[in-house]
Amino acid sequence: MLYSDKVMDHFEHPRNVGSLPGANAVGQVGNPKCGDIMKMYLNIDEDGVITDVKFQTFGCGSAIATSSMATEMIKGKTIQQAMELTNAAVAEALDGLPAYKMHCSVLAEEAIKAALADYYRRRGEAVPENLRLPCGGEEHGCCSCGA
Amino acid sequence: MLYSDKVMDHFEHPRNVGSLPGANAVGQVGNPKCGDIMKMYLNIDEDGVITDVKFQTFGCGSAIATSSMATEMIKGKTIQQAMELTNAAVAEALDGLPAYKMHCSVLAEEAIKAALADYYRRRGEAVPENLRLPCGGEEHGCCSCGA
Amino acid sequence: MSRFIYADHAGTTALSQTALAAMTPYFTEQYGNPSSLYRFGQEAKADLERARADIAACIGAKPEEIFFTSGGTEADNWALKGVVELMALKGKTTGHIITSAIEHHALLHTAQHLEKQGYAVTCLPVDELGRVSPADVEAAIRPDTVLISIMAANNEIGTIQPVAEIGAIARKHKILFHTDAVQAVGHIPVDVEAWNVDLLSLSAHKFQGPKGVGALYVRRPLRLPPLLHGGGQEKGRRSGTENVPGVIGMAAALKEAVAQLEAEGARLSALRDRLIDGLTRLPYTRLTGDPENRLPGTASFVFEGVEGEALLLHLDARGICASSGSACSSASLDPSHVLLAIGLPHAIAHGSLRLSLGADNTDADVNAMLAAVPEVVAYLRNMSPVWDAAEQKPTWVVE
Amino acid sequence: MSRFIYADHAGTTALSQTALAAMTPYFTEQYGNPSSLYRFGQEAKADLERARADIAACIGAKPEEIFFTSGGTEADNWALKGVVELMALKGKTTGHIITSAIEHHALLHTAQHLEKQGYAVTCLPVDELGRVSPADVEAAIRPDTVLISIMAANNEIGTIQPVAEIGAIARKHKILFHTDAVQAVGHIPVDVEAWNVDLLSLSAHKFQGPKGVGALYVRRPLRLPPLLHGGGQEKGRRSGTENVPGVIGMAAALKEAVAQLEAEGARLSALRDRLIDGLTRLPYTRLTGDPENRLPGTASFVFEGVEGEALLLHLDARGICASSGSACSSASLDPSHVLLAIGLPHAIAHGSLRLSLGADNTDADVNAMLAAVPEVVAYLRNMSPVWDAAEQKPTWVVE
Ligand SMILES: Cc1ncc(COP(=O)(O)O)c(C=O)c1O
Ligand SMILES: Cc1ncc(COP(=O)(O)O)c(C=O)c1O
Repeated sequence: MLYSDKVMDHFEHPRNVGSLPGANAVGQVGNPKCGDIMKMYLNIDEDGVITDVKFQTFGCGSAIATSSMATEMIKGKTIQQAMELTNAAVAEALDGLPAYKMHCSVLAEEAIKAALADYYRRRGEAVPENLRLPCGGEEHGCCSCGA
Repeated sequence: MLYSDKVMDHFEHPRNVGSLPGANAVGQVGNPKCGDIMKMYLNIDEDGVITDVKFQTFGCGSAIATSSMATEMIKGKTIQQAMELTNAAVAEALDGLPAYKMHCSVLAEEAIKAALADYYRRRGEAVPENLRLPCGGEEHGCCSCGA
Repeated sequence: MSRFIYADHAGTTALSQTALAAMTPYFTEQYGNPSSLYRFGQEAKADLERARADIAACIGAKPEEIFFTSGGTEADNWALKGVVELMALKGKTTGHIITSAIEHHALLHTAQHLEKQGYAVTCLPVDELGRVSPADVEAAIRPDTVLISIMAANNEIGTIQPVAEIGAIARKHKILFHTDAVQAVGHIPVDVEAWNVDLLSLSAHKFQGPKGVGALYVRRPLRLPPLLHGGGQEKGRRSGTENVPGVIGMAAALKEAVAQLEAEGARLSALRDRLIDGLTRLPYTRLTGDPENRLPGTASFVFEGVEGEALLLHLDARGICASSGSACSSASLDPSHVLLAIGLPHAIAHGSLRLSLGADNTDADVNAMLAAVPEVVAYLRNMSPVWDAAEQKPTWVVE
Repeated sequence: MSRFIYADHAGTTALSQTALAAMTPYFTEQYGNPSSLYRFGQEAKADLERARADIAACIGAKPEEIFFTSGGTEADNWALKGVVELMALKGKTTGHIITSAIEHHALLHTAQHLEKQGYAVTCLPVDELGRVSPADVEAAIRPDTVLISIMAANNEIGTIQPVAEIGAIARKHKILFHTDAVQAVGHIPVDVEAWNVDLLSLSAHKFQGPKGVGALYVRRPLRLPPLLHGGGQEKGRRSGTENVPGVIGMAAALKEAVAQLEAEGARLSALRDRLIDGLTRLPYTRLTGDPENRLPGTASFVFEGVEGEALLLHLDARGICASSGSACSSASLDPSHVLLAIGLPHAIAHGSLRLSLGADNTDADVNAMLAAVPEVVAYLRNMSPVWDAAEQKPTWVVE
């Protein structure tokens, strides 16, 4: 099969889909041109713990599955822990992705980072270096960087 | 099928096979290099009628079949009639031959002509012009002329 | 077949029972090599030639103009590379080929390969319905144009091209004309005379014949140099032990398809139009391809705010086999070159769906698809950050 | 099968029942396109990959080193043309290829085609048993040699070549090595590691697989440019909708052949040796090829004073299917290039016979052949003008 059972499970039954009206951290990455856009909504409490998370994704099966898995992996975690989530970890948690789909897991990692960057910005704090996206912005191009 | 039923009949049951010890006209054409050699033995009576004919052939299915058919076609005929036998007529009498096998029917025509030339030579007579073989001899090469 | 609805007949088809029955004896009984001398081989040869004649008759050709290949891809490759080599044999090592932007990759990638070797290639644009304009073809002709290659019908959007008009132009200018008729043969009437084609590709598995067998029609007396060298089969034009069962199966399938062409074409067109009618009612949804001149079985769409792969996978979960753009390119990241060529923005081109119908599809199948597709589209749109669920419209400004 | 004795297994074989049974579901049930996304297609893909792994295991290769083709001819063409293109991509537009005088036409005619395009080709001679000398191979290497291509076993005379030794030489000189193993695979042990080959051709119908399918082994990390361009199947190396039933049938047949290789090889060798022993007792008759290192099923002869086609047709009339030289060249006027290469004069080379045995042949078949062949040979010699019937010897002085 193209995708592992876990990918298919998260694709068919995505966890944490939707928007979070009161979110204090929102990030969107991707580009309609590339066919995938991911938006992450986080609620982060005073202790820096992610208490709630939702996502919206326009994209392929692995984009949806990685979004879903990533939300599960950061829910209840601290900012610090979420910051350290790598795309490889998301892909691994899904029992792997086809090589040419690995860029989607990058997108999930980046969507979280974009949301965390937003969190710092909203608070008027400096955005940590490791939250800077490779292509210098939220709307990075999948075709040039992601693949 | 590669060959017509008639070709197969003459190939499997060739008429007039063998040698004719008392023949007064013997001709051989072909070249072992080409994989076909035909030898015609004729008995020609005083009136110029071919009273008996035999052949020996080393060659493929159509070489054997055309030899056989050609002997049938000249038996009881006059020298004049035999001289006029064309390879096309032999092939036609066999219900045709594959294009790349037509050269074998040329060989049959030439074997008869070679035997008739021999007849004239044995009698010390001049060999008629139309009994001259294209390649100037009995042993013409199939590969260069026949095909 | 009750397990699921197969709506990817433009991708490949099941072998027809007729074709299977025709082929079966050639596997274990009539397995003789047609190039051998003994009767057992010559019988296979005779059957092969009968198949050749049957196939020729189905496209208005002479038997000696049909050369068997391993499929549409080989036929397309051979047509282009063969013409280029023919020219090279005449001393012309460069030249110009006219084709279209919406050809199958078997054609386009071959043309690109030739381009790298120094050939000039013009990829004509198409209009928003996917039509090549015969006037554009004529305007593109250069003194060194050696070949015009325009497909008969497109595999992604079903548009049927004005092949006969393009053929007439090619003939007028004495330029060879090839058409990739892989999607046309067995589905719409094909006539090499009426179309004025010199070369035509077909592939058996698109009309319920076996996979891995096809043919190239080569108008006499054109002598196309071989692409595959070897034992000299196919009159020296295409070497390799003949795939006798494959060819027999192809002929049986094609005869059957052509015999049923009119009735089945009408039946499929009606099903197709129900699909088109039903699905284009969805908001921000468009039909792709020509609404009039289109393949009977092919319904193709784009849904804004939906990504094609996700759509396919959800349809698959509901037992519907469909395709998004060309089957072959579904592993690629870029949206289909065909959808871009008809002027769709990338973002929208990503949301394509092709439902291609065939012999086994019924009214009930169409009903099921008319129920499933809108559900999945709505579901995906609702989880999309670029769709306004309340307003039922996309939030994006595309390109 | 009781109708006749089939002794042309080196020409082609019947599909084995195992292979047929393995293939059958893929025609009308599991007909999904492996390049499609839905489960039905992905299942076909998984089965295709299992077949690839099975085939790889049979020749000591890795699955990702196996690329499916339409047969041995395409594999041979691809190997040579692919290496030449690979070199061209590196800027080398000319070069040198070493091959042998007794290769199959799929190889030789491809080499000749490349020669016309400016490539240098050395056709190594063989000795009277049809063996290529590894020392000759080494001596022929030039600074611009890009490929050595020597067949594993000859299709006409059954001689098995010292492939491993030649492979070691190629490796030592860092030159790519291709072997046409079409007659070897499924018949003798084949191991791409032991043989040091970089490229290896095989064809399914030679080991009771289906016609029209084969494979090219390409050692990793060699990236051979494609011969057929298109939709990007086979990792972009060989486009065209995958012939799933064909590949499944090939894998099933090969697994079966390899499992039985030792036992069946011993059985066939014994039958073959009875044929050789019996027929070489005839006067002016010789075995062609190597008496030791030969394919288990192949017995090949020349009979002086007899022409091969006539011999075949008479055997056919007696229910024996045999071949004279290569099946493909039987419509040609020239005697086989292989028989000339082993030093036979034209006249004698015309009198060749190949009896190639397979699964269905029995002791009784051998008895029947041992009875029929001498009869036909005697009959034809007796009607020949170049045979002295009384003395039982040829009257000719050949060449
Ligand atoms: C228009 C068109 N041309 C060529 C091809 C290639 O045919 P095949 O995959 O049989 O080689 C296809 C289908 O894949 C097609 O739809
Ligand atoms: C040694 C050898 N190479 C190549 C081929 C070509 O294989 P195919 O006819 O399957 O293309 C054959 C058989 O015909 C062969 O015997």
